[in-house]
Parts: sequence; C-alpha cells; structure tokens
Amino acid sequence: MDVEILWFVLGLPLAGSLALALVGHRHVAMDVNVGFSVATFVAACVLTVQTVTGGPRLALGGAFWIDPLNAFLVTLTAFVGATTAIFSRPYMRVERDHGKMTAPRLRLYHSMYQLFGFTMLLALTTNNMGILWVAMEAATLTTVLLVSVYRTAASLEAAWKYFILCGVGIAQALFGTVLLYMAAERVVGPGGGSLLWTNLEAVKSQLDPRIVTIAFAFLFIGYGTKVGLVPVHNWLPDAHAEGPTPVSAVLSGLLLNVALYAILRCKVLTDAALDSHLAGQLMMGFGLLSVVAAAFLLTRQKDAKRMFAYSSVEHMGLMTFAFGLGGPIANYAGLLHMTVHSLIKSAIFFSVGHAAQKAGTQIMEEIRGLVHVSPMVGWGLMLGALAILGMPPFGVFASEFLIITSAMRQQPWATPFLLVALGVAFASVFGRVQPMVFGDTSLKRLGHRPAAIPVYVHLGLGLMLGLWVPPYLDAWYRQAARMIGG
Amino acid sequence: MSAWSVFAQVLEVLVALVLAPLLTGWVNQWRALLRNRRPPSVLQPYRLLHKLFVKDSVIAEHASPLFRMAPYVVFGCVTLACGVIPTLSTDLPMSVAADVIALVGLLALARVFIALAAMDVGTAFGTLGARREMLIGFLAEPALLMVLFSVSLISQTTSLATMVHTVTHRALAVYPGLPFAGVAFVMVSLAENARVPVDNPTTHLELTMIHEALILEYSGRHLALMEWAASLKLFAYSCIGLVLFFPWGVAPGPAPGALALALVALVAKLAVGGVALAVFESLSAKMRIFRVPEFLATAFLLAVIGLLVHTLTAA
Amino acid sequence: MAGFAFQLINVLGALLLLLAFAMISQRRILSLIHLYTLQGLALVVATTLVGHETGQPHLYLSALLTFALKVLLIPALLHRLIDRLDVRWDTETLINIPTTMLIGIGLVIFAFNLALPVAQLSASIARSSLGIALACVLLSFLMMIARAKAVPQVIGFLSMENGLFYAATAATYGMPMVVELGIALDVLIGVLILGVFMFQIREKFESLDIRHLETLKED
Amino acid sequence: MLAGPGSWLALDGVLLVIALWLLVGLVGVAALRRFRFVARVLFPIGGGLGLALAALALAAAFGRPQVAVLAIGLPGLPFHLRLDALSAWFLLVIGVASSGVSVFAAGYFRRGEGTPPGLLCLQYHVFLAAMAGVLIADDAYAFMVVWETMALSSFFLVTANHRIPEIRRAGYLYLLIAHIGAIGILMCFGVLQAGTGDYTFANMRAQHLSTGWASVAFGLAVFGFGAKAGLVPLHVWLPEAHPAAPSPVSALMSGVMLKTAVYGLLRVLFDLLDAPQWWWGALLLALGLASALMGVVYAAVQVEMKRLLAWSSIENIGLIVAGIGLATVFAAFRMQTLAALALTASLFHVATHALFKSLLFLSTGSVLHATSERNLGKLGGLIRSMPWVAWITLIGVLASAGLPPFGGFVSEWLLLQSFLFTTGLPHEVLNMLIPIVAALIALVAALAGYVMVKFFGVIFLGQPREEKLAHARDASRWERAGMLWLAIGSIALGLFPVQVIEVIDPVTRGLIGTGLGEAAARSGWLLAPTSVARASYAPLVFLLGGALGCGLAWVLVRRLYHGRVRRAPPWDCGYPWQTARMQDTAEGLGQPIRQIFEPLFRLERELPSPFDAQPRYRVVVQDPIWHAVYRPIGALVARVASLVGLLQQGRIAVYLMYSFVTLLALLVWVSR
Repeated sequence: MDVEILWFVLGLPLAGSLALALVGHRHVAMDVNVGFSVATFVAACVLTVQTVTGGPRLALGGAFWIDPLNAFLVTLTAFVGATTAIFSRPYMRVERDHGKMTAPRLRLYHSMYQLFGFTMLLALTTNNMGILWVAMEAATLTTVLLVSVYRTAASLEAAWKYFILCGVGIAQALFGTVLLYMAAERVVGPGGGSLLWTNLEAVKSQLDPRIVTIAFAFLFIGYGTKVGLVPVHNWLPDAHAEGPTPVSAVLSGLLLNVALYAILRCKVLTDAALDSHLAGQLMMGFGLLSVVAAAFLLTRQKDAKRMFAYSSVEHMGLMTFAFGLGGPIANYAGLLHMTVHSLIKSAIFFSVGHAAQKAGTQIMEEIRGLVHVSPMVGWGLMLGALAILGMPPFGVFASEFLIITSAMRQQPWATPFLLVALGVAFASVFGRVQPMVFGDTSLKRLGHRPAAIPVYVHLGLGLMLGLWVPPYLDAWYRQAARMIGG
Repeated sequence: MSAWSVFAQVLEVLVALVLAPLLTGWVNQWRALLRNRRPPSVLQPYRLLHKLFVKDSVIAEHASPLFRMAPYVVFGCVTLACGVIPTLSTDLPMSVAADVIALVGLLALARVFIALAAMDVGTAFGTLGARREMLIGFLAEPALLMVLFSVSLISQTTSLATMVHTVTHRALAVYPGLPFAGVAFVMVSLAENARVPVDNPTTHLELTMIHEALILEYSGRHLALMEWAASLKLFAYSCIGLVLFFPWGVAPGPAPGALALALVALVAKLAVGGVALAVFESLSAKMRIFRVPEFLATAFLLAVIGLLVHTLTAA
Repeated sequence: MAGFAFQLINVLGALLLLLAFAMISQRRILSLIHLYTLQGLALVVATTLVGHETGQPHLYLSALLTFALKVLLIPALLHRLIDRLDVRWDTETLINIPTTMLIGIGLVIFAFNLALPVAQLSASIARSSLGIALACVLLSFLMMIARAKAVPQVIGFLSMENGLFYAATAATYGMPMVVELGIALDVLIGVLILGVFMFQIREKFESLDIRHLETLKED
Repeated sequence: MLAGPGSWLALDGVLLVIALWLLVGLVGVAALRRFRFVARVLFPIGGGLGLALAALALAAAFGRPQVAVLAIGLPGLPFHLRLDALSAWFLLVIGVASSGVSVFAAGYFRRGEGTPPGLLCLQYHVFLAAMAGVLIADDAYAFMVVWETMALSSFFLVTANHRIPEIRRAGYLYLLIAHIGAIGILMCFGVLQAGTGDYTFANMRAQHLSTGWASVAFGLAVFGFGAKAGLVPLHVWLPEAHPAAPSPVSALMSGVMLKTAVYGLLRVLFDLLDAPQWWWGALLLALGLASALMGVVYAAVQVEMKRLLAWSSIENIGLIVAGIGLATVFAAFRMQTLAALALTASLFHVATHALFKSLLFLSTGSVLHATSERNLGKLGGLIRSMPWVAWITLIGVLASAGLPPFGGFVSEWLLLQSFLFTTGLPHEVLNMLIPIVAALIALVAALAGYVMVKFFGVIFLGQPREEKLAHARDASRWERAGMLWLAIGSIALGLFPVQVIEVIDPVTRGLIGTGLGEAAARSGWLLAPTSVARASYAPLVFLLGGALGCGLAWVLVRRLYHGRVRRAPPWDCGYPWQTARMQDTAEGLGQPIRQIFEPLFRLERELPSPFDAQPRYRVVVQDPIWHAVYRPIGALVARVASLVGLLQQGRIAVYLMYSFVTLLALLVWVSR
C-alpha cells in the first residue's frame, strides 16, 4: 500500500516534468502544471496520514525512509508547490502577454518546475545520504535553469553565481559525505549500507569523533551555502530577485527548508558521535550572524524581492539558531518557524509578484498605494509583511516567542543581538512596505484578477498556527523535535 | 462638633469679611504716612466697595457668562479659604474639610478663574495680565506648598488646625528650618497679593501692572467683589503667616472667652503685620516683570532648603 | 605485491596533486583541458587498481564510468566549447601565479595536517590518500578563486570533482554504485548547462570575462 | 485557584463583552460603506458594551480572582485568563472611558475620511477588545498576542487617513517603538519563566529569581512598558501619533491605552516579581519626574492643541509612574501602609486622567470638525459659538489642572501626602531627595494649571482670531452625550474619593498586602488616608462651602443693591481700536515658560532685525531627545548597514573567497 503511494509522491512530479517537457508551451500547460502539483499534494497527504498512523518506516525496499521529520516537510513542500503552481497560472499568463515568456521558455519553466519538485521530494524521502546529496545538486541544476529563464543579463549573472557558488558549496558537502561514509564503514563494515540513514542512526554513537567533526564542518558549509547562512549566502538575494516570482517563492519556501533539513540530519549524527555541543554551537553562531547581518542588509534594499530574499536569510538564520539552541522547546519552535516562514514568505512573494507586474518594476519607491490599485494585493502584502516581522497573532510570532524566551535563559548573550536585529529588520521592512501599500498612487486599478486564493490561504494558515496548532501537527512537531534532540 | 464650634466658624468668616478691607485700608494709610502724604481714612476701602456696589456694572458686549460668573467664584473661594484657616479657634467644622494642600488648591482655583475671566473679553491687557498672573502663580504655588510642608513636617500633619495646635502646645523648641520657610513665605505672599516688589496695587501703568490688568474690564459690583476678594486674600495670607509662625493666642476650643481673647490677639497681630508690610513696601522698589521669576525662584529654593534643613536635623 | 600496488596508488595520488598544481600555474585554456584529462586518466587507473586490490567489482564499473565521463566526454565537450567560443587565448588571473603557488603549498601542508589523525585510523589501503584528496579539492578551489574567466573556473570546478572522486575511491572503497551514478549524472548535466550558459553569457556580454558579472551588489 | 461557579460570571461576562466587541467589528466590515448604520448603530452598541464591562468589573473588584482557560494558543500553552482586583480596576476604567468615547464617535466620524467606516469600526472595536484582553491575560503568550494586537489595531486607526505622509510617518514611528518595546517585554517574560518553559503567570509568581535576574526583568519591563506609556526618553512617538489619529482614537490611546502599560508595569513589578529593590523605585521615580516635568513644560509651549494634550499625557503618565516608584521604595523598606497610599494615588490618577484626558481630546475633535483648525493661533472665542463644548471642556480643564473639587486634585493630594510622610525612610540619601521630588511634583501640578489656562483660554475665550470661527457649529447630540458622560465621571471622582478608594482597596491589598479601605470607610465622607488629625479632605463639604460663599454673595448683592448690567465695547484702558490680533497668541502664552526653562528646549528662533522690510518672527521648539538619542541611533544603524553592505559587492571571486576562508577557519576551529 505505502509502496504505491510513495511511487505516486515521487512519480507524479517526474511524470509531470516529462509531460510538460512535451506540452509545456501550450495554453493548457499552466493547468496541467497545477493538476500535477495538486495531485502530488494529495498523494503527499495520504503518505503523511499513513506515517501518522503507521509511524516511521522504510519504503521501497529500504531505499526510502519516512519519519515524522521528513513526512511533515513532504506535505509542506507539496502544499507550497501546489499553491505556487496555482499562483503561477495568472502570473505566467501576464508574463506571456507582456512577451517576457516565450513558448520555449514556458515549456522549460513548467517542466523544470515539476522536476524541481521531484528533487525536493526525493531529497526529503530518501534513506541514503548520498542520494540526498545527489538530489540537492539536481535541485540546484533545475533552479539554475529556472532562475535564468528570462535570459536577461541580470538573470544570467544571478544564475551563474548561483550555480558556481552552490556547486562549490555542494561539493564540500560531498566531501563531508565521503568522510561520513568512511566513518560509518568502519562500524557498519564494507558494502553499500554505510550511507543509509537507518544504519547511521543505529550506529551513530560509535562513529569516530575525529572524522565526524571534520565531516560535519564540510557538510555544514556545504548545505549551509544552500540554506543561505552568512557569509556564504551571497547567491541567495540575486537568485531570488532575478528569477520569476513563483521561483523566488519556491526557493524561499522549499529549497532553503530542505537544505536545513539536510543539516539537521547531519547534526543528529554529529551530536551522538561527539556527545559535545559542537554542532549546536556552530549553528547558533552562524545563525545569529545571519540574523544580524541580514537585518542590517535589509535597511539598504530598493528592490522588493531582493529585500524579502534577505528577510529569508534572516529567518533561516533564526531557525538555525533555534536548532542550535536545541532542546524540545527550541526545536519545536524551529520546526514551527520553518512551516510558517514557508507559508508567509511565499504569500509575500505572490503579492509582491502581482504588485511588480502591475507597477512594471520591482523598485519599491515606484510602487505606491497598492490598496487603491488592488485591495487584495495591498492587504495581502501588508498582512504578510506584518506576519513575517513577527506580529502576533501570526505563527511567526509564536515561534519567535518560544525562541527568544528560551534563549533568554539558555544563551542570554545572544538576546541583545536578536533584539537589535529584529528591531532593525522591522524598521527597514515595514518602513518600505507601508508606503507601498498605503498612500496615493499613480497606477490604475489592477487589470487582471490576482491569484488571491494562494495568498490568503497561506496567510490564513499562518494565522491559524499562531492561535491554534492542530493536535496531529503538534504531535508531529513533538516527535520531530525529539528526534532532532540536542 | 458643638454649636459653639459652628458659631466660631461663622464668626471667623464674618470677622474675615469685615476685617479684610480694614487691613487694606490700614496698610494703605501707613504707606501714605511713610511717604509724608496725607493718609486716606482707614475706612476708605469700605466706601470704595459701597460705591462700586451702587454703580451699574458695565461689561463688554461680547463677554461670556464665564466673565460674569468669575467674581462670585473668586469671592466664594477666598471666603472659604478664610473659613478654613484657624485664625480664632483650632476647632472648626471646616478645618477638617481642607488641609493646607486643599487650601493652596482653593487659592489656585480662584487664580485660574481670574485669569480665564481676564482672557474672556480678549483685550491685549487682559491676556497679558492673565499670562503674568499664571506665571507668578505657577512659581508661587509650589513655594507656598514647600513652606507649608516644612511646617507640616514639624507637626507631622497637613491639617492646619493640628499644625497650629501642635506648634502652640509644645515646649518652645527652635526649628532651624523655620526661618527659611518664614522668609520664603513672606516673599510668596508679597507676590501673591500683588504687593510692591512684584506688583503695585495702585499703579495703572500698563507695562507693569498684573492684578489691575486682570480686572481691567470689570466695573460695578463685579469689580467690588474682585477688590473685596483681593483684600480677603491678603487677609488670608496674613492669617496663614500668623498662625504658622506666631500662633499664640489662637483659642484651643470654642469657649467664648477664649474666642474673644483670640480676636483681640488677631487684631493686634494684624495691625503689627500691616505696619511691617507697609514699611517693607515703602522701602523696596518695584522690580521689572522679568525679574519676578528669579524673585520667586529664590523663594522656592529657600523653602526647599528649609525643608532639607529640617530633614537633615530631624534625621 | 600488494604493498607495491598501494605505493602505486599513492603515487597516482601524488600525480593528481601535481596536476592540480600544474593547473594553477597553467595559463592556456587548451592545456588546462589536457591537464584535466590527465587527471581523469590518473583517477581511472587509481580506481582500477583499488578495485583490483580490494576485489570489489563495482569499482571497475566506476572506473569505466569515470573514463567515459572525464577522459572522453567532458574533455570533448570542453574542446568543442572553446572551439565554438574561440577562447583559446591565455587567461589572465586575479592573483598572480607565484603567489597562488605559495598559497597552494600552504594549503597542501594544512590539508595533510588536517587529514593526519583521520588517516591514521583509516582502515583503507591508502593512508595518505585522504590528505591528498583534500589538498586537491582545496587547490581547485583556489584555482576557481584565482581565475578571471568562465571556462577556467568551470575546469577548476570539475577538477574539484576529481579530487572528491579520488577521496571516495581511495579512502573508502568507492561510494555505493547508485550514488556514483547520481553524481556522474549531475556532473554531466552540470557541464552541459554550463556550456549553454557560456554561450548565453557570451552573447549578452560579448566576452566570458566574469568581471562583467558584477552588477548585482549592494551600492 | 479555581473559583466557584458563582463567581465565574464576571470573567465570562468580560469574555462575552470582548467577543461581542469583535462581533460588532465584523458586522462593521460586512456593512463596509453603509455609513449611517455603522456610525449610529454599531458605535453606540460598542459604547453600551463598554458600560456592561464597567459593571462587570465593579462586580468582580471585590470577589476572589477568577481564572479561565481558552482552547486557543500554543499547544501546551492555551490562553490563560485571570480576573483579579487589579485587572478589574483597569477594566472599570476602560469600560467607563470607552463608553463615552464610543458614543462620541457615533457622531464624530464623517464620510470620506480615509479608511471606509466599516473597516474603521472593525479596527476600533478590535482595539477595545485587545485592551480588555491585555488586562485579563494570565500567561505570557496570551499577553503578548493581545498586546501586539492592541498596538497593531491602534496603528491602523492612527493611520486611518493614510494619504497624508506625516500621518503615515507618525504611525510608522509609533508601531516601530511599540514593537521594539514588545520585544523587550517578551524578553522580560523570558527571564521571569526562569527556564521552566512554563509561561503562565502562575508559574512566574511561584519562581523566586536571584536579585540580578530580577533586576534584569525589571529593567526590561520598564523598557518595554515605558515605550508604550511614553516615558522619557521613549516618548517621541507620542506627540506624533496622538495628533495624527482621529480624535476618538487619540482619546482612547491617551486615556486608556497608556494605562494598559501602567497595568503591565504594576503586574510585573508587584505581582510577578517578589522582593522589589529600593533602587528600582528610585529609578521609576526619576523617570516619572523627568517625564512629568518635560511633558508639562513642552505642553506649555505647544501651538497645536492635540500636541499640547499629548505632551500633557506624558506629564500625567510621569506622575503616575512617580507614584508607583514611591510605592516601590516603600514596599522595598516594608512600609506597607505608605506604599499602599502612594499606589492608591497612582491608581486614582489612572482613573482621573483616563476620564479628563479623553474628554479633552474629544473636545478638540469637536473643535476640529467645527473649525477645521488645529492650530491654537487661529482659534479663539468659541465659547460663544459652541457653548456646549466649551462648558463641558471647562470641567475637563479644571480637573486636569488639578483643582479642587475635581478628580485631578484628589490624586495629586494623595500623591503629595505620600511624599510628605517619607521622612521615616531608613535611607539618608532618599530622605534628602524626597522633599525635592515633592517640590518638583508641586511645580508640575502648578504648571499643569498654566497649561490648561492656556489651552482653554486660547481656544474658547477672547475674540475669534479668524472670521470663519464666528459661525462654527456646536457639537452634535451624540458628541455632547459622550463628553457629558466623561465630564460627569471626572466630577464624581472628585466628589466621592472615599467610595473610589474603597474600590481601589482590594487592588492594593492584592499587590502590597494592605490598603486604605478601612481607614477610608472609618472616616466616612471625609477622605483621611491615615488619620483625621493628620490630613483630611472632604470635597463635598468643600463644594458646599464654596457654593454657599458664591450663592450668598450673589443673593446678597442683588438683595442689598441691584443686578443691573450695561453692555458696552471693551474698555481696555480706553483704547478703541482693539482687534483680535492683539490678543496673546499661543506662542505668547508659552513665552515665559520658554524663557524660564530654556535649557530644556531645542529652540530654532528667527528674530527680525529692526531694519527688516517685512519683519518675520518664527520660533520652533524641538525635542532635544530626538536629536540627542534617536538621530545618532539612526546614523549608527546606517553606518553599520553600509559596512555590512560591503559583504555583498558582486564579485564572484570574492564570494568564493568567503566560503573558502570560512571553510578553512571552520576546519581549524573544529580540529583544534
């Protein structure tokens, strides 16, 4: 039973990418895209329901491993993928009408969109650290194509940087994986089994600390590059700002999460092998650095998508800090933050995308009075911005609440930095969003109907998570938090 | 509270109403004498009041009801103040109704109404007077409070009656804080009653007048009430000073004999005080309006110093 | 006999390192490609040897794969690329070559020291191989930093991949087959995409000088 | 802890009121642009709910604390609610004040002012509900959620007319400072939960922190709640935001919202923290006095009526905080009765200020609508064209000036009393300082009188400074009703202090362990906190005496003489060519203060020279703190940002270098 469903979860996007590679340029392509994404989401839901009932288990002959940690990320990924596909329908229509998307580009876009989804799901569900690496690399390749889809000078530059930087980073991760394999092989013995998560999990406490330390350093830098931790974040703002908006949404909403997921897996092994808090310290340090640096970088932005890209850096830093903090509460907060950030940030990108299409620019000074242009978009952006800035009762606040309060007693030294960073971030982001949304405008009312459903579904969920976490989701978080430990 | 204490209360108010103009007249007479002029009769203020009451009162055509209301409010407040101060007896029904803070508040209420009334007609002089009056007020009020506090710290109370009672019925002790308070009080009461170094009650020179500018638009009975209130205020301040610093003779209870004695003592003390005031006024010169803040700030500081000295010696 | 094979493997590793150094010092793109091919060849030989010594058949497969990919396919692609883009000229560097060499030597020492404790307890045949591999990786990294043109950067990237492969092969008897396949696939696609990119960059900027790619920044 | 079924009613009722408020708001959104319905039906309903809230609070004030748990919130941390005497007192204040404001608002909002009426209705009632929620929240998360909701809704209300850039800027500044303050409060709770991971206030009460941690928590609380209350130097948003908001909103913010900050401070200081340190009190005292003095002095020199009131709010908050500080000092020295006295003074002032300040803001609103002028220099003489507003405002003005027999006087009286009895402190320095503090309090009180005379005199008295003022229309029936309600409230507070103190008594009992209740009850109508011999004040007798004086004077004058009046042009020393321009302007009335307190100001003067063709006089008073604190912070942030910006300088080689160096550094670090 479960075998089939996992087939669907992984097979649907793959099939989708092949199908769209053929028909991607047609008019129906957008609907096909939505169809496949939604189907994938449904399959993912079934899978997670099975996981909740059946508990963690191997699938497809041990090649795949489903446990609470990745099961909930699978659902999240599939969900954001689906809503983004829904959003990209009207968005891409307008892009095509503006002539920015030609037929071949549309085909590439759609097929790569599905393939990207596939790589994400593969990275999440695989039981093999090696395949995890392969999937991450493949994700890089697909997104590079997606980022460069406009073929403008800026997008090419962004894509090139993205490719080189992430390629190099991911290469470090491969070296780390090799070291991990080496360490594991000495315990598990020769044969391919040493990279299987299940085996590693079993023997993690016997792994040789010296190798694992170095391995973690490589893995952290490698996957950290994809998470977008300062100072190896440099690809992130460019890629977000220059790609099509749906891509920015999935980059922030999915890719970063999955990379962080990879780091978490490695952290679990490292903690067990070293029985020291080294991994946690590393994550806290880099997380805090990212939060602070990103907050100050936020103050200088002119381009809307670029600004929210930096805000993603900030929030990934916050999650990394939380997981580094460790302990049930902080881990719980980190997972919650992961979820809500994906939802809210993609919702923001949806709104920004419409706004930018309307104004014909991403420069914030030139976008004014959105509530008059389109109340849907305007309020979507305003609420999204407030939510991402940690305004209750949105879920981001819930996680920040838990993170800060638990940090206050465990790592008091960190809290002043957090205070400053959050304050600066609020000042810069809100100071730019407020005039974008309110005030007078020269623009006419929005021509086409914006994709309001994805925006408000995401915001609604974000709001719900701030006031009420559904019991099964809660149970899930708790299990996952326990697995991450620390 | 017995019928006697009510009687004492009523008597005291009446005495105040009657004696106040007399005090003014007495002071004016001495001022004239000291300047080798032929003094007006001591009863001159009564004549003045009568004349004003008889006259029609002429008010500006666009004056609001507040303008006509103000004289009565002011008069009422000051009368009440006189009723609160235990000039004759410390056992008064009203004295529990208001302690020193309330007393200061009462006088402030009167001041605010005078100022508002002066602004009501909207003449240049009215607003000018109001501004100056409030300026003096906000500097004098805290100073007065501080003076009263330094005394109330001695007697550990803010109720005037108890203060007087303790000060009279305690073995004679020297309180180093009191002299400061006394000087400060004199300065404040000079300012509050528009006496010479701060204001000249007889001047109509526009640039310097304060009190006169306030009541410039009043005439007839309203003016009479204002003037009467002014002299009542002077009376009240003199009484405060007397009961705080020279409380001897004030009747402990409402016994008729004691009351009579207290009345005599009061008149005597007032007479001396009036002469002293006249002398001081004749010796000192009117200061520029811009100097007044410094003058009052000095008073304020003196009062605070008095308070500090007291706490220092008490601690 | 076996000992001889081990020494041979180490020699090959040393050769790999030498080639990496040569790349750093090399100016002409064409010879860079030749060096890359040689590196691939050395890798193939090393892999076969290890496979032969440890008797692990899948290593032969991996060797075959490497040969196909890194000795034939990718160099061929690169050759066509530079023919089409006509970028055979000498490539200038951002850091001058002697400095780069010095830094490189420092890196090698660092890498060996880092790998020493690990290598001690390495159960595998080639003790020093891990250090060599690490050194290769770092050197290619250095090369990527130092080169101002797109193609050399890519070659640096690829040779870094070589270093990793060597680590995987010599330090641990090769990764599981499925992983190797996946990695190979990624590398291949990566090279293809990079090729496409270079054409696009070329047509946008009339050059492959990555110093044109510096517009996206904080001002 | 769990209260019996009987006493559940009050808390449930409060929850019901909150829910209904939210419902009203939603209905408003449903009827987005149906102006009459929203204004004439929904807002009065909201006002009625406010009354209901007040009644419930009064009922709960004397009962045992009631608790409830809502099914929302974080897993394992549902919303805990608790209604004790402290909450009840503030709820009472909110209820009474908000009902008046809502009724006023029914007649206030006009068509076509920025935000559509329905949305305004939603924001308004969410604001009310959030404020009530703050007062009953009993765990950190619930508190923070409603706290920030309050900030957010009020922000949207402030920027209701968001087309004007200044208003947007004011709102931005307000929300920014509010948010940073909120983070401070959050950290404070982080300290208070003492690493137990249990965020309920019950747990925080149970924890005993070390002095160091307790002081950290206290500092964070002062920072966070001070930012909301507008304590110097965190006050800069207040004079910007209050004038920007529509008048009913300014009334609510100034009258009620600031009080929630006071509530939070009290909650943390006396309820969640145990064993206060004396220097906490000293700090609060200093901050409070600084705010009070600065507030009143700046109010005196303002030329814009709502700004003037905003500054006076800072002053009043300063007085309240000073009282709290004094109470803390006493509590630290275990002098409970005096602590209770000081605290009672503060709580009393909370109520009086809520009423009269709301009233004054509402009256500025009416003036604004009648004349569309907010600049004092262009008003005047309105007592003739708008008598209703003028006379009601006069009550508020007298109460705000702290004059007997109105509400403001009682709190000042109590405060001064508590200062007078401080000489017994076992701490010499404090004994030295306290009299000076008392002197400053007296000064502030007197200056408040000055400010209020200026406020009332310039707006309502004198001659109209502009022609259009002559035919300004008086406030509508709704507006009058709302203002009248508040005016009656502030009179009642002044006349029946004893009864009010009996309501406050359980609060001080709960926080400090003793109260003035039975002392008050003993002395009946006479307000005597400790003993009649020591100090007493009987407003009713007082009022009767005064009225008797006035009445007798009036009657006798008419009996003995006559009541004739002749109307004539003003005399003015016989100067016939009087014009309205010759009256003192607002600047003129501020001049003495500017002169005396010059060091406190940052003046920009433009004085004409005698030879100017068109002489021009201009003086702008600026807040030195803005220049001394906030500008530098902004500059610092900008500089740091530009430094961090160097990270992102576009060269791929440099980026590779970053990761290379990071990698090496990391390897060195881990392999050490």
